[in-house]
Amino acid sequence: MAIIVDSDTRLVVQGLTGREGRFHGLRNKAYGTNLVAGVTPGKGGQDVEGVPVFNTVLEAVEEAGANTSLVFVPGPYSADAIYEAVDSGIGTVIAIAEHVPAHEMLRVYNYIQGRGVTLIGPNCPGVLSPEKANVGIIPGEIFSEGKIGLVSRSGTLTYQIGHELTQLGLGNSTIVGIGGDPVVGSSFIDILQKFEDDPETERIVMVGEIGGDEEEKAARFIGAEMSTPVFAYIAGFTAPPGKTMGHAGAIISGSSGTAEAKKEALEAAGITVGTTPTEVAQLVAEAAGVTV
Amino acid sequence: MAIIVDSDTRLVVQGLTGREGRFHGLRNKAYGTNLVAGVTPGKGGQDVEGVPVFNTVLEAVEEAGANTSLVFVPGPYSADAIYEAVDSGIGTVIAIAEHVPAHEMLRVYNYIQGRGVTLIGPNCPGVLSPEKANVGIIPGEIFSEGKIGLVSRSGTLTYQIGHELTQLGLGNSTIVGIGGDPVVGSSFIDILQKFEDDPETERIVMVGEIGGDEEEKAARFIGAEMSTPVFAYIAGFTAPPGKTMGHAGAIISGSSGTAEAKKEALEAAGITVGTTPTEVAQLVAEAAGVTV
Amino acid sequence: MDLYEYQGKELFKRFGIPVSEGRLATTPEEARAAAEEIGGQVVVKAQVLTGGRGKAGGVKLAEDAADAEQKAADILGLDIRGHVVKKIWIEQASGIAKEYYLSITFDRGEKKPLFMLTTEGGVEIEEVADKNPDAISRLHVDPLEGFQPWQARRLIYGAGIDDPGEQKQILSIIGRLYEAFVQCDAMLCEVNPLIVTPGGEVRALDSKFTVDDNALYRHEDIAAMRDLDAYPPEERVAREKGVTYVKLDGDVGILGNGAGLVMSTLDVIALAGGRAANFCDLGGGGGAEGVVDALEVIASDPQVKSILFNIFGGITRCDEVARGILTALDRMQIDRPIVVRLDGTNAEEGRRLLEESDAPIDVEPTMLDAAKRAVELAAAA
Amino acid sequence: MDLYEYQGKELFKRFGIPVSEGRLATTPEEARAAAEEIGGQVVVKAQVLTGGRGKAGGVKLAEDAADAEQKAADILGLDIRGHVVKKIWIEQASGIAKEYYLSITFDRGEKKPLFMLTTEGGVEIEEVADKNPDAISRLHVDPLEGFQPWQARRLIYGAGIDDPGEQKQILSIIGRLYEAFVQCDAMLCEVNPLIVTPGGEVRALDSKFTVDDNALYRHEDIAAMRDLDAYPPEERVAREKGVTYVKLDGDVGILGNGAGLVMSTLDVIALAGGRAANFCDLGGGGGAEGVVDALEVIASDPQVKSILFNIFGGITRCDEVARGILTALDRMQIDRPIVVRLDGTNAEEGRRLLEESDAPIDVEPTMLDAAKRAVELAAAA
Repeated sequence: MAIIVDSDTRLVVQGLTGREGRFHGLRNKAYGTNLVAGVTPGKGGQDVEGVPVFNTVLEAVEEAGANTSLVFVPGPYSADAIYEAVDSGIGTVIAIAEHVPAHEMLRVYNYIQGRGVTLIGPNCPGVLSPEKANVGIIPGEIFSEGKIGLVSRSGTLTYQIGHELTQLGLGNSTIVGIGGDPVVGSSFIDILQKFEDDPETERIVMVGEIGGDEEEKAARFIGAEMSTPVFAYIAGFTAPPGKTMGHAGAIISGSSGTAEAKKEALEAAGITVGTTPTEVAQLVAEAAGVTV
Repeated sequence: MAIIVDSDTRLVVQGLTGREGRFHGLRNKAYGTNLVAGVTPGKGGQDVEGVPVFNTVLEAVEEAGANTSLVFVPGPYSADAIYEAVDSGIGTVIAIAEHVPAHEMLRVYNYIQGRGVTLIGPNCPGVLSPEKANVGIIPGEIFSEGKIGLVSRSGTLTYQIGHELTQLGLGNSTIVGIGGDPVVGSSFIDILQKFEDDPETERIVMVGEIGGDEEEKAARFIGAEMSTPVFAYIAGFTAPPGKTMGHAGAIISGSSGTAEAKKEALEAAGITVGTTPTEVAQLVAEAAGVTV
Repeated sequence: MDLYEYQGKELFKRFGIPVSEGRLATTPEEARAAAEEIGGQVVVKAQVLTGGRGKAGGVKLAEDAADAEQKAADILGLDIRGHVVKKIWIEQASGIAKEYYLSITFDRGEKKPLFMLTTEGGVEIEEVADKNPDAISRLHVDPLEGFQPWQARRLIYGAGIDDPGEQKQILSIIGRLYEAFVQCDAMLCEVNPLIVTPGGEVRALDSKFTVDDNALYRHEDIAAMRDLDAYPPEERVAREKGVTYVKLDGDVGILGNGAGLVMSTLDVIALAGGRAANFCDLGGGGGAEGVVDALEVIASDPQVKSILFNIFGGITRCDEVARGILTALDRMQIDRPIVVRLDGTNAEEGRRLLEESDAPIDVEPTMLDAAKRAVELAAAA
Repeated sequence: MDLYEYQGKELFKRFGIPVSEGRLATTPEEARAAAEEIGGQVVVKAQVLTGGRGKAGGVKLAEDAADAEQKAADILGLDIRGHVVKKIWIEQASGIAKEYYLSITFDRGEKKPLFMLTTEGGVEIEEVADKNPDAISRLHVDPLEGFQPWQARRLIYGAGIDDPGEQKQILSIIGRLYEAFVQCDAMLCEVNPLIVTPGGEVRALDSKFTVDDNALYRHEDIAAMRDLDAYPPEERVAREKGVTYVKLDGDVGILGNGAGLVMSTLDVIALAGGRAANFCDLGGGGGAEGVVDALEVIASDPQVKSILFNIFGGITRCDEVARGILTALDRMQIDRPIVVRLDGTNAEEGRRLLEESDAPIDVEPTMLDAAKRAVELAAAA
């Protein structure tokens, strides 16, 4: 088992003929993901190394049986692409681009509620279920199959922690980058719930950062609703207030969104928080009975 | 049992201090409906014959326990009032006013989908469950308690048919006027489903009219999903195309929306259609074993 | 409320949808002047709130200003499906390479706006829907999502429009049409044909634009476009008096309370072998003044041979209606027989009032009886 | 992007939210001229992108134009929390009977806009939230429902504003603020204080307005409001080169790929006993040119005593980064020690390239080792 993407994934890449869409779409295919179609308006009928390209997502659904979309179009066009995917009956949408206007994501987010859609991103590295499917830009070679769920607001930090886990001999069920924007389709809680429901996931590492209160909410959720053990790492203890730290969502406003507050909330809910990426990996390994 | 309104109804009237709101609100109260509050912005703290008036629906919910709203504000303000009721946690909203802009109702309708709200109207006479509760402008004295469900797009035509039933000794579980506008909160199908689920309703009379294709859809629904017998009457066999017959929704556009087409669809689904209000009442009576 | 072609095009223009240059005229002389201003070939088009003007000779090409004057003279005064042509639109003639169809309507069934686009334009959409339904690209718009470019793309690809230049122009036109539809509270915005010129330019050559009456209060400019002359005289009077009235072609005048009941009354009249002269709904009021006003409108139709009141009292009180009838008969001379059926709130009192008066009124016990009597009386007149 | 008070007020005005008359000035002479034009008492207000200007002496009442010139001279050049005052806003003085607070923000938790209204205005909202949370009337707006008048009513009644004249004005202001918020792609629109004059007029006396950087591409007018002078010089250079850079106050220059990893690196530097001089994210690119640009920005900060590269290759290839570092060192003189940690895609090749070069670069095996080394080197410098 795994969550969000797996061997049943039939992937369409919106923007497959673009430079990045092509590069990563084909990388995902090379990883073993079942890439069934691409969509680029005006390029219907073409193909990208044998993968058929359609003008609309509806055609990709009807003619190629796509059930998951990787949205690889630039930020200003991403909301339109997400709406198209959702309204064409795609149940899982993973949006990579950064610079999606926040108000557009606000409407997209509220629009998809109650429609049975899983949206990951935007501004995220994607989702990888090792040995099953890789949808997005996560470098698959760092990760191996295993029983640790990994969910993160950040990309390379996830790779760092995954790398440390791999070095300790621990693999992952699924790695989910939820994205660093103020409004993303899936929150920590959404993903934690999926891991909780996944029998193969035995432990979870949650990688947070400053800004917002998703980590605090997740802490309460974990304390109240979850039985799978969760370990956490938070980045940004030394970040100054009022400055956007790379991610549009990573900003301490007034006294809210600090790493310290998140750590306290997590620890209050009984969650072990590692001080460095190395430490969190070691804590997980110890709990898993691996000699560090 | 009954549907939509009953003895558990705790009614708030939005616009209770207006001329019509007061008249009908108090009439509903006199009928025995549990009128717990009124709402008129700026008149919070006043009362209407002992019924407390609040500035907002939220106060009526929190302080008076209202669970059903009767919206008695003019058409241009009705959508705002419906949104307020829904967002304040009111689960049943009955909107009487005519002249609500259709685009506003379009957005309201789509907004409330999936929120567990029952909206009746606008431009409708309301809902009456004889001996239990009367919410709207239906004259309660015409109807008696019984086992016939009655659902209609029209007001006085409903009274006419109810009157004929009463004269034949047949009472009603609930009478629902869904309204004659192009977009109303509940369709025939929504109400038919509720009657189907109501153990007390043994037969149903559906009163349609020209325009739209709700009757055709209802016919398919009845044929496929319902076990409770349905009888129908359709008004407007002699209406000319392209003319609005009183109700904003009652218009034959091109070849669609004719009474003939609706009658055919209903009969094709095995539903008995009466030619006149009198005849439909007689058909129901015969089926119920009452000597006509 | 339906708009004339030229009014719809004015709105199109306001929202950036390309239309041809044109002028309104009401006389052949104005038509000539308009054609001179525009220059070159022009099309003279009857402005009527009905279809079928092409077949009726209401649209003609004119070579020059003098020809336009002549063509205008031919068209002005034409009767097109009961509408007399009083206004004409003089428009720069367009070369036409292709005729498409584009519309957005209010889909009551789905409760969503519905776009339709087809390359088979220039004929009625119902005809295309009958003969070649697959040629129509349809798409519902979720009003909460609003217009998004992908919708236009799906429509365009679905219709098989593959010229990139056309695609680009139509993509923009579809977005603007949605904006016009929402911002004008329209129930229908139809462009038929949407033409492609030999030079590849896309333009709206006709317009059909219907605006929600219930929203006119917030569109003063559009409300001012209403042309009372376009309606039959009785409907005009009714509108002024605030009575809901539709002229029909029979001889039994009908007056009832509630749209459904009145429609049902028309049907029962037909079952009784007669034909209704009108639809007239007193509405929720039914006070004496309302009855007087409505009766005045109905009596103003010379075709009416008998008058039927069908009232089911609820909020409306039957005694009030009876008083209204008697007041009206006091105030005006009505030389046609009146049949009254009263039921519901205070019906007995109402019937008593009518029966005790000297007025020549037939009071019947049921809707069916009353309908039969009114038909008999009309036939006997 | 944060706007100055006067820019936010310009937007308020555009959306019909009442503000006082004012003029911008950058010298005492301009302030005098502005005060003369406005007439009467004026307020001279420092324009800085930070709070606390009142306590810092950045807001002063002037009796007349001469006084305004004097007060402007006092305020211009003030250092308010690290921001030097270069612009002042000269505004007609207002009589203040009441001070309210109104804002709409982007609530990331609820994923809905959040309105806040309280009669306890004029102080920071955090203070009210701490001391008297019940005084704040809050309401989330569903972005699909959009603004509806009931929302304004609930806010107003919830805040306990009971004067009908104020209610009416604030009802309108709330609707317009929502419009400004949505149409400008704002993340925050705050009016504090929203004053009521002794005559009962409601007006925005201050503005705090933050616009989503990701949406500036469609707001050219707002994008043009950006004042590069308001940022530290290194950030200005970084912005020009398209590098994500935030100046901090330590001495270890940091360069990494990915916002989360860079933040984590800053933390690890602190754990190692050092302080980072900056946040700098190479982003997904990390080609040679990007590395050169970023290194140039970091080296331009004289406080930097050592430089740490922390790279986890994914899409970014470590050998590319190594080549970038070597190219940069070729092109410019960097006299501070460099520590590099490479992992992930092509890390071995990258490490080999660095180790084989003559460049004075310290290659460390792990993030922790690299951080410790960079801190040591900075301390030793």
